[in-house]
Amino acid sequence: MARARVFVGLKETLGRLARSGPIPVFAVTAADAINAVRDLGLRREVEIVATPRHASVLLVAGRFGEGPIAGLSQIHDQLPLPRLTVRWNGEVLAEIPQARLVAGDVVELVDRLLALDAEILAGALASESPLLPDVDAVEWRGVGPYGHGGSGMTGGTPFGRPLADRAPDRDGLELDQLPVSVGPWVGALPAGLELHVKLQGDLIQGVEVGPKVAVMAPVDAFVRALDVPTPVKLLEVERARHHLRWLADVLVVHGLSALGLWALRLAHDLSPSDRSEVERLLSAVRKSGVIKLVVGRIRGGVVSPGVVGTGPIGRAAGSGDDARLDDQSYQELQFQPVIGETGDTAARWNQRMAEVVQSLDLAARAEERTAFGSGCVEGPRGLIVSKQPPASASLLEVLPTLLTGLEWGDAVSVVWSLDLDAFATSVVLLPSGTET
Amino acid sequence: MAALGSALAVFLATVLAVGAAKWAGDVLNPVTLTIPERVPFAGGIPPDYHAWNRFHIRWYTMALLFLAFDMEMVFMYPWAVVFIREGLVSLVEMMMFILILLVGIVYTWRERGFSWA
Amino acid sequence: MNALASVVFVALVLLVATYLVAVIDATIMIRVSRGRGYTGVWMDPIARAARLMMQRGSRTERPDLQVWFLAPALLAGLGAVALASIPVAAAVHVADNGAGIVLFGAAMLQVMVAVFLHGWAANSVFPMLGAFRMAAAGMSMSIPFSLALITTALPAESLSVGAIIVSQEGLWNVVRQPLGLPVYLITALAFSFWGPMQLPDAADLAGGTTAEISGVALLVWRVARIGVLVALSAMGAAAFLGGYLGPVLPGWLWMMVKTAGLATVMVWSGHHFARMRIESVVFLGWTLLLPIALVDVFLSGALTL
Amino acid sequence: MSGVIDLLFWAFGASAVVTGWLVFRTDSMVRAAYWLMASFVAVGGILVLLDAQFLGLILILMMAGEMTIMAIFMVMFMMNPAGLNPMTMVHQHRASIISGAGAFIVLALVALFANFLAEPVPTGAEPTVDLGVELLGGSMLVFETAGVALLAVMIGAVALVSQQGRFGDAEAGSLEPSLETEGP
Repeated sequence: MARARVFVGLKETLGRLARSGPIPVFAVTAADAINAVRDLGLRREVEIVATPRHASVLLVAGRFGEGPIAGLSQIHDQLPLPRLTVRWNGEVLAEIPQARLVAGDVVELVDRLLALDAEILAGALASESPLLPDVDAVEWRGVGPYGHGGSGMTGGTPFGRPLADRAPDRDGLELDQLPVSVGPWVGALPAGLELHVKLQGDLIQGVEVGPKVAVMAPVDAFVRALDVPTPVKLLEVERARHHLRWLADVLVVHGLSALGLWALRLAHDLSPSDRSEVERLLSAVRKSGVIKLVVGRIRGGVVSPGVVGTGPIGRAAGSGDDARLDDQSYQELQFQPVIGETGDTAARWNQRMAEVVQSLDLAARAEERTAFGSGCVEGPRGLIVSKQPPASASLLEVLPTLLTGLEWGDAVSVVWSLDLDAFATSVVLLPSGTET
Repeated sequence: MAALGSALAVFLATVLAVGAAKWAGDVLNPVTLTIPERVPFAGGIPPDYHAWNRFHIRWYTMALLFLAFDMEMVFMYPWAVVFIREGLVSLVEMMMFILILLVGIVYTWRERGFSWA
Repeated sequence: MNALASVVFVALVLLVATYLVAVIDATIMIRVSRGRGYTGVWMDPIARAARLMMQRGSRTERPDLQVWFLAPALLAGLGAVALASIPVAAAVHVADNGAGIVLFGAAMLQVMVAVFLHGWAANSVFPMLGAFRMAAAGMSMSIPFSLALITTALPAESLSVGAIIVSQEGLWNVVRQPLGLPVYLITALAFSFWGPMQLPDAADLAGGTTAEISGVALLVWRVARIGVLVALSAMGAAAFLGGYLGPVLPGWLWMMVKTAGLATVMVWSGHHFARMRIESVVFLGWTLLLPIALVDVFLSGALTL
Repeated sequence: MSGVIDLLFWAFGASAVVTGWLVFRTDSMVRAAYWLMASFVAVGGILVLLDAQFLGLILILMMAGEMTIMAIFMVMFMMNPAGLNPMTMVHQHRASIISGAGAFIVLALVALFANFLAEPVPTGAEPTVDLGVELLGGSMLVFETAGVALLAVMIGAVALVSQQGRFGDAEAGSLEPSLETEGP
C-alpha cells in the first residue's frame, strides 16, 4: 500500500512538471489543414514529432473523403500510453469515434489540447485503448517444427512475417531486396504520400506509388483568382508565403529545424516590408551548405521541362513558361521570370528562394493593380487552369524514374524538392457543386 | 590500474543505474502491448516483411580500407609516446609508413571506392 | 578517487552537464528561430524528461529485445566512462591512467557499436537504415579522430590526458597544432551523431534508431547522447585548450568554461549546418579529414622536435 | 587489493569463456559478432590486469571497429542473418570436437607444466614506451614491411571489390581508354 502511494505521488509530481513543456503531437493532415498544422508548429505549447512513438496526442486535421483513412488505426495504436486523439476541423472519424472534436483556429485548439493533456497527465482522463483487434495478421503460433511459423533456413513466416527475397543488383551482388511501404503518414515524406519502395541496403531499386488518400481540395487565394481579378500584392505575398512554408518543411527534413521555424514564423505574417528579414533567412540557408554541399551533390533528380514545363520546377529546368507574362498588370511591373538551367534538386531550391524575393519585390511595387480572373492563374506550383487538374499532378508519374538508384536520404531530398501538392499525393475531392 | 578500476566501476554503475531507471519506468507504466501496438512504424501501413535482411552496404570497399588503417593506428600510439625521445628518426620512419598507406587511399579514391557502389 | 566516490562524482557531473547542454540547445534553437520573449528554457528539459518518464515504453513485434534494452544503457555507460578519463583539475581525475586517450578512444568507438545495435535491434526499417549509417560514419571518422588525439600526445610524450594538459603549460595545442581542433570537432560531431552528422537518428528516417522507442528508453537515449557530446567537449578542452590551465580562476572552473564553450560550438553548428549526406561523410572522412590529420601529425611532429 | 584483482581476473576470465561459447549458441549474426567482441573485451580486461594497459585498451578500441565490420559482412552475406529461423552455428561436429579437445589439452598441459616466470612487472616500467622504442629501433624493418603488407591488402581488396573503376564499370573490363582494342 505504502509503495502504491509513493508511486501515485511520484506520478502526480511528474505530471505537474510535464505540463510546463511542449505536448508532442503526431499529425495526420488533410490537404486543407496543412497550413493550419504548420501554424500549430509555431506554438511553444506543441511540438510536431516525426513518429507516433514519440507523441502523446494524435491529431487528425482537416477534411478527408468518406470511409476509413489509410493507416490511421495502426498509427493510433502505435502511440505509447497515455495517448489521446483529437479531431480538428473535420467530421467524426469512423475508426476513432471517441476522438475529441475541436473546431476553430489554432488558439482554440491549443487551449483544448492543454486542458486535455493536463487531465490525462493527472490521470483524470483514461488513455485510449487500442483500436485494432489483438490478433496476428498471419497464423504463426504453433506452426512449424519450432512453433514460430518459420520453416527451413529462410522459409515460412517466422513470427508472422516472411523474410525478404534476393534480387540482382547493379554491382553484381545478389542480396536481399526489401519491399517496404513508407507513408502515408510519416514525417520523412509529404503528408498523404504512400510509396512502395524496394530497398537493397539503403539504395532504392524500385518505387511504386501506393493507393491515394482522398482529401478535400484546399481553396487558396490562387484558386479564387481563377474567377475574380485579385490584387497582385496579395497574390505575390501568398506566393512568397507558400515558398517559405515549403522551405520550412524541407529545412526540417535536412536537420535545420531552427531555421525551419524561422521560415514558418516569417511566413505566418508576411508582408512586402519583411524583405530584408527574408533575405537574412535565405542567406542563413545558403550558409548552412544545404544547397551546395547536400542537395547539390545528389546524382539524379533532374526533372526536364518536357516532363513539367510550368511553375518553379519548369523554370528551374530552363523553361520560360509563366502565366504572369501574359497578364497586363505584371507587364506594367516589367515582370521577368527567374529562369534556372540544370533542373536538378539544387536548382529547384535556388529557384524558389529567388522567387520568394522576387515576389516580395513585385508585391512592394504592385500598388493597387489586380491580375488574372479569367480562368487561368500562375500558382506557386505552376499554371492553374480552372476545371483542370494542375500540372503538378503528373509529377507522381515520374517519381519512380527519379528515385530509382538513389540512396534513401537522397530520395527523400528529391521528393521534398518537388513540392508535391494534394493533386499529386492524394485523390482530391472538390466541394459539392463543382465538377472535377 | 586503480584508475581503470574506477573506470570499470563508473561504466558498470551507469549501465546498472540506467537499467534500474528503465525497470522503474516499466513498473510505473506496466508494459502489456497488443499485437497491433507492436507493429513496426513506417507511416501507417504494416510491413509485409521482417526488416532484418541481407543488408547490402554500399561502402564495403571503405570497410576493407578501414581494417588496414585500424591496424596502422595501433602503431601510432606507442610511436607518439617515444616521438621526442627518438627524434628525427621516428618522424622519418612513421612518415615512410604513412606514405606507403596513403598510396592505398589514393588508389581507392581513383577507383571511386568512396562512393556508393 | 576510490570507486564509490568516482561513481557519484561522474554521475553528478554528467547529470548537471547534460542539463546545461540541453538548456544551451534550447536557447540557441529559440535565438535562431527568432522566437522572442520565451523564458521557459530552464524548465524545458525537465518538463520533457518528466513527460517521457510518464510514458509507457514500446516494443516492436519481434525485436532483439535484450540488445534493444541494453543499447541506451550502453551509450550512457560509454559517455560516463569517457568523461571519467578526463582530469577536471590538477590531479583530480577518476580514471586517467597512463593511456587515457586510448580509453577515451575505445569508449567512442564503442559508441558506434551501441548506436548500431540500437538501430539493428528494433527489426524495423528506419532504425535499421540509421544503424548502418552510423557504422559508415563511425568508420570514416574514427581514423582522423584518433590521429587528432594522437598528435596532442606528441609534445606530452605520454598517452595520459593529465600529461597532455601539463604539456600545454606554455602554449595551448590549439595554437601549436592549428589543424587538430577543427578535425577533432568535426569527427566529434560524428561520434555524438549531432548536427551535420546527425545521420543515424535523422529526420529523413523519422527519428532513425529512435523511431520505435518511447518513454524512459527515449529519455535515456537522449540524455546519453548529450552525455557523449559532453565527454567529447571535455576531451577537446583538455587536449587542445589546456584543460584546467588558466590564470586567476580555479582550475575546475576553467575546465568547465572551456567544455561549455566547445559544447556550445557543437550544438550551435547543429542549428546552422545542414545534415550531410552519408556518402559525403564517407568521402569527407577519407579524402579530406584523413590527409589533413596526417599533415597535422607530421607538421606538429616536426615543430615539436 | 590483490583480492580484488584476483576476483576481477576470474570475472574477466569467466566472461571471456562464456561469451566465447555464446558466439556459437546464438542464431543471430549480429549477436554472434558482438559476443565475440565481448569476449575480446574481457581479454582486454585481463591484459590491463597484467599491467599492459595500452594493449588491453587498444584491443577494446580495435575490436569495436573490427567486430562491427564482421557483423555487417555477416549480415550482408549470410542467409537469415538475424536468426529468425533457428539454425545451428556449429558444423563438422566430429572434427571440431577433436580439435577443440586437443587444443584444450595442450593448453592445459602448458598451463600446468610450463615454468612461468614469477617476476612481477618492475615498478616504473613503461610498456608503451618499450613498445615504441622497439618499433622504431629493432623491429623497424618488420614495421615498415607491415606497411607494405597493409598496402598490398588495401589494393588487393579494392581491386577485388570495387565495381566502378577509374575507366568505367569493372565488368566492362576497366581498360584504359588508350588501350581500348578495336571492335566490340
